[in-house]
Amino acid sequence: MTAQAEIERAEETEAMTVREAIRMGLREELERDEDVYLMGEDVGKFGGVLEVTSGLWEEFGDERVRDTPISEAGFIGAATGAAATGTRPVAELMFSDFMGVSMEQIMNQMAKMRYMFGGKTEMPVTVRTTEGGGMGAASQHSGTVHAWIAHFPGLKAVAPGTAAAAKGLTKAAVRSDDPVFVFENKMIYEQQGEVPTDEEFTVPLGEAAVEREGEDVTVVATQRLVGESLQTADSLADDVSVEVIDVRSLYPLDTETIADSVRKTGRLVVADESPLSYGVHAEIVSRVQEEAFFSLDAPIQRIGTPDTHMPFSPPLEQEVLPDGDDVREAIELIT
Amino acid sequence: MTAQAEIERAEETEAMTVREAIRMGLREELERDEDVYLMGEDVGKFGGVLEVTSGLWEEFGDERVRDTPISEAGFIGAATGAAATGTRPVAELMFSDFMGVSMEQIMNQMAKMRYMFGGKTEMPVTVRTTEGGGMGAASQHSGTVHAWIAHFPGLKAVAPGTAAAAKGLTKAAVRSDDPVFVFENKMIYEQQGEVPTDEEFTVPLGEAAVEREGEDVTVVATQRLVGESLQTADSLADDVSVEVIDVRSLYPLDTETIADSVRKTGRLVVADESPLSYGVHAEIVSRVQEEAFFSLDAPIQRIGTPDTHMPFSPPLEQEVLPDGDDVREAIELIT
Amino acid sequence: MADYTLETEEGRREALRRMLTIREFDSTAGDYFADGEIPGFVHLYIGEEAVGVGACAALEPDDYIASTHRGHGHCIAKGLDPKLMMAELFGKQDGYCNGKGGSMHIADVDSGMLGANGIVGAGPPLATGAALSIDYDDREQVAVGFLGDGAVAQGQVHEAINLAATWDLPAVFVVENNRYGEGTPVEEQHNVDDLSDTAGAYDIPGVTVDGMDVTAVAEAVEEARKRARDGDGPTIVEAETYRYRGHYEGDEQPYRDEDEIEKWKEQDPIDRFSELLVDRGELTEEELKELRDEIEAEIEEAVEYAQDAPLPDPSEAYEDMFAEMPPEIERFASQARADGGSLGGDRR
Amino acid sequence: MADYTLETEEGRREALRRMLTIREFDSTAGDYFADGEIPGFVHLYIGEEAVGVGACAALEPDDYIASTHRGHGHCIAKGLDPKLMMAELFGKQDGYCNGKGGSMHIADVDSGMLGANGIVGAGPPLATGAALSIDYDDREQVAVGFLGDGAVAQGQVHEAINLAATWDLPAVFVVENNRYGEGTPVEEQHNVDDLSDTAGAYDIPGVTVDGMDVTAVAEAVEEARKRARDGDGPTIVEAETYRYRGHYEGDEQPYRDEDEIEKWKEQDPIDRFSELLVDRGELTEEELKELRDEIEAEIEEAVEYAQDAPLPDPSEAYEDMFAEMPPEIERFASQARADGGSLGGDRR
Ligand SMILES: Cc1ncc(C[n+]2csc(CCOP(=O)(O)OP(=O)(O)O)c2C)c(N)n1
Ligand SMILES: Cc1ncc(C[n+]2csc(CCOP(=O)(O)OP(=O)(O)O)c2C)c(N)n1
Ligand SMILES: [Mg+2]
Ligand SMILES: [Mg+2]
Repeated sequence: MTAQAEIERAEETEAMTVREAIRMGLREELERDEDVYLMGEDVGKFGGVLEVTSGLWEEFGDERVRDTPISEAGFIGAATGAAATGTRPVAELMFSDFMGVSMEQIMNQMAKMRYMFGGKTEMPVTVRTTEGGGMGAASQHSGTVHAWIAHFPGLKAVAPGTAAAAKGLTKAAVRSDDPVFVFENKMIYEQQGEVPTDEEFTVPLGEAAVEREGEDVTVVATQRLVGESLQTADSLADDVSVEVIDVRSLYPLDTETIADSVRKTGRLVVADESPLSYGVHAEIVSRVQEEAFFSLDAPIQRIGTPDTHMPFSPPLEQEVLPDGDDVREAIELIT
Repeated sequence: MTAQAEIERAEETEAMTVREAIRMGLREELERDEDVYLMGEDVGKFGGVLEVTSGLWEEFGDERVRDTPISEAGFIGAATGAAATGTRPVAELMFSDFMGVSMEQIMNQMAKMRYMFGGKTEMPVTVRTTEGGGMGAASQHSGTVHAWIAHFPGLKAVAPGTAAAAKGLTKAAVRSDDPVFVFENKMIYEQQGEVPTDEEFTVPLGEAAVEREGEDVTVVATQRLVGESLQTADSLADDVSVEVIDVRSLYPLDTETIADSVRKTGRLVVADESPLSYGVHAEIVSRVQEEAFFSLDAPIQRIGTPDTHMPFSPPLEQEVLPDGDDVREAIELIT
Repeated sequence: MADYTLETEEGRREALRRMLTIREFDSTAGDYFADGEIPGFVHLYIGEEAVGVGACAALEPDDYIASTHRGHGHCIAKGLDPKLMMAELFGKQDGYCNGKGGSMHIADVDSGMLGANGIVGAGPPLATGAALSIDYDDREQVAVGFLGDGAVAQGQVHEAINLAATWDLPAVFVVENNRYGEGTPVEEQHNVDDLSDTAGAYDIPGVTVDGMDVTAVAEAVEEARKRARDGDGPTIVEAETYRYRGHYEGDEQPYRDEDEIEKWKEQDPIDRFSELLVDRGELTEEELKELRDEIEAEIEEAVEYAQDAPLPDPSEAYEDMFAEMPPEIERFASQARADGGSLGGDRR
Repeated sequence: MADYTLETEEGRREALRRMLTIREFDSTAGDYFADGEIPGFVHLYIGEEAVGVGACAALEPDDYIASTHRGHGHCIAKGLDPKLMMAELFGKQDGYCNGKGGSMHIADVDSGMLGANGIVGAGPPLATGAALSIDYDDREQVAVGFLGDGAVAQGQVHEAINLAATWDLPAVFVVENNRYGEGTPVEEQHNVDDLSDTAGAYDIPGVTVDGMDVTAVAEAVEEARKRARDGDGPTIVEAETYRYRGHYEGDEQPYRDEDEIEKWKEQDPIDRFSELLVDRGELTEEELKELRDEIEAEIEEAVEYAQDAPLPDPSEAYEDMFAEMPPEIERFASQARADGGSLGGDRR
């Protein structure tokens, strides 16, 4: 289903930022289900370093919005153990770059317990984290590591590109009985969008959204690059008709929506901020060439970070950061 | 250069197992360079749980073959700090599944220091680790995680499929001033092969090897699947001419050797044990469709682990473990 | 009420029974591993029975435990069924994890057993997490994290204990100091004399007890449990013990000599406890012999059960990754289900 | 010979100079951050000068330090050049890292400065590693790992200290307890009273000193250094200190009040030390004023240098990933070099 349709179907919407949409989703889930609680470094009184959880501690108190020591392995491990024993933690990993500290609990416990135990446990844990360059935060606070989680069996990964998707995916993650990582790009927290206010609005895990219909070329994008691709598409409207898809869910991945689009357009650009080699793009390329090989009229183009870390200095950062211009160049190359 | 050529060029070779070849490589490097030392859990007196370092402690002593506490973050972090300060540690991470424990030092220090510091440090550290299913070791001791390292900027990754490559890549890794991960598949430690005995024999990082020439279809494989693909190729020889390439180096990846082959054969099967979604295969698929799009006669086929963990029970493990039969089926599908 | 407690005659006899069961189970598992009927790795608990049984004797049935790679003893101490355990070791469909887990991942969350664990030090964060659920829901349980001496060097253990201590969670950490982490002696892994000294880093009690004495372990864990339930946070209980067998079956043990093993065997926890019960007049040698025979038969039965149980159908490999199977896996699963008939054959 | 030591008049004046330099550097950096000339995050060391300077006063020039996200003070204490530091903060080609690192990653390995670090707790393993190199090569150095109070809760810190202690490596760990990890008070992060209590977990000395007293810090680190050089392994030195500014610039600090800050300022390390020198007759108020003016001018100059320095060419983004550029990156680099002329323009 297209994102448009979801929003049109919604009885009421409100304009808000991605940050507000996530916060709204979290607040609604905290209200809906007493088993749900938030935990993380400075998510409480401080309101979260990027202010996503701001106000929730005041509203829900110490038990349900918990500040942790600086112990990602400890609290993400605890969230894993807690999820196996009847509660539904939502952990904030302040920056996705800190994932390494807690990777063991993620890869060997959270991702594997259900399977190793022959299905003897549920694992309703959500991990929210921020990604991406663009704010001069340098190499250790600007990474995009979602390919790791999308690749690792037993984990689900979402990466919203719009405010509506941000709310809907956050809520779906919290309601899921599987571990879900929500990758929030830090540069779009202020991006505005219409968001359904319905408390039952969720975006199903595993469904992409056609954000803009087109005929000549498909752009499949994630996070910040969804908005930039939409702008690029608009700016090219006189010359080429661009379809833009927000992947939304990296795993499971909605192969059908993407392949259907390519069957129509015959051309594909994949835009995602992860480093290019072995990045998220490659999987989308592979599935499309598997599902729509004979529809492809040109090599699929990949737009991502060119295998460097995010450098500090603005001209360097701008150099390696993929953006709408890169998408434009790729479109021009194959149309 | 083809692997054949490398071996033919070698003045002398000796038949030995992959395990012996790695050990020989390590021994030669320990002898060659006093700055080189090994460290890891039970690599010394115990000889390594999979016996790769067996005998080296007796030969080189406590200082150069160091048993560590069970502290992967501590000793891989220490190896990182040591590499930045003038020595050349070779760390053994007993099973690649334990990578999560030390991922922070790998991703944020080892991989990034040179870049973040504007080139102000070298990082001559090697991490050897074992991967793969097939011995009933269950989900936490059978993983194939090399896609993570291949994807992460600033790290090099190799994954030998033959005894000669195992020796040559190990030595090249130790000699490199960059961090290199050597992914040893545990099921091929006993696999025999001819290995150059020359102490200066190395396999350059970033070069694939054509292990078998063919005309109709290319199989690009890694680790255990190199040998299995060669067997499959032989068994199909009457019907189809199969070229088999050992990727050897995941990053940098030798796109040219692979693309050249596909330009000739027009068909490609990629076989690697990593989980299929966002696995190593996808990058190879992507590069080939970028470099040889118009040479491709059929969709590229991927053979890997179907997005599960490695289950314990043999029939389950055999079910999900990719093998030569899977390669055969893929070849048959597209030829 | 606890499953069994060392405070009653009946409970003591049950404790003895469980210790004997562990020993019999594990030496039998060792035999079948040597025969090649059990795949993978097995780490035996023989010699350490007093620790698991003492600790679990201090627990209530719905308390949680998070175990280690050396988990069979914890399972039996916690009341898991040797039949289903053995079936799991044999990789059978009727095992605790339907054959997916094996020795290193036996689990039964409903019985409060949060899994053996192949990752050294991974249990304590899970125990802290279970304690968090308990605390969050105001339940009356505690969570026990078992770990080895080697695991004390793991960062996630430090984080887990610090978190539990800072939040006063109802957790207990039981360090099984069996003198070695694989082949490396405890002295080469840590600088402290007693591993319970690490408790000072969290300002929580740390005690070291004779881990070959089931009563000493039970008393220490009971006190720790009480403290945890009173809202005073975790305790570290170090139990000094010894494994008689290699690190895993097949270990040639170049790192220690027979003398050392023999010396520890003089402190055998089963001998000591059964002698105590005999001395006290609670048990006759006759009864002990009967008990041993009974258990031998029980384990033999477990082996038969395991041998007779069906292997899982290959298509089972695709189950249990998620609450619902995603399309990525479904395409393989449906293929395997379709192949079922042809490949299936005699699945035993 | 150390760069400077608190045992000579000249050395004490140098220490004072460095403390003043840190304060001036950081308050200036704060200003330019507020103005938007410095991008990213900056974490200022103001209030904590005695710790870095005291610690480095106890070191020899070729000793190593591994720093934190709050690293400017360590850099200046270790003798790095404020000009090149400021240029780095401004993202310029002439900065220590050619603009690639910024505030959180200033490094100068040749000066023994192993980098500020954006990851809490990541420095100690690097310090342990440097100590390993020292030990392996039988060199006469030590390696100091700085960490905050919050970092003590990190697993990798535990592993690093345990490893250094077990191997008796020449390392020193300096815990800067400034009472908060971001907005969370130390009491909510740990259960111990003094963070030096954690030393008990490694059976190494742990001392807590007045971190607002540069002499006290220097003495403790000197003793620790001596111990390390004698082959007796690491020491934990906890310095009780306080940051005057927010966690980072822009922090609104809902978690503490002005009173608390004012109370700590009464212990200001620069005032205390300069008063001591004045009282001792080593320094006149006049000279102090001159020193301040001199430093102010020096930092002003550093800013001018930074402002005038060129921004890096965009193609520099592709350098320094590896010893040699791999083809994966080369194709972007050559494109960028080709674009150079057109995009370059005035690169300031
Ligand atoms: C993180 C991690 N590192 C290493 C291993 C390999 N390993 C398995 S058991 C073991 C020794 C554990 O020693 P200890 O904690 O004392 O437990 P014991 O085996 O003595 O019961 C090691 C190193 C592992 N499983 N996980
Ligand atoms: C592993 C990790 N977790 C979280 C953060 C985010 N973070 C940056 S500084 C900081 C507080 C550190 O506190 P402390 O160690 O006391 O140092 P201080 O800032 O007080 O100097 C946090 C949580 C981080 N950089 N790294
Ligand atoms: Mg042990
Ligand atoms: Mg602090």
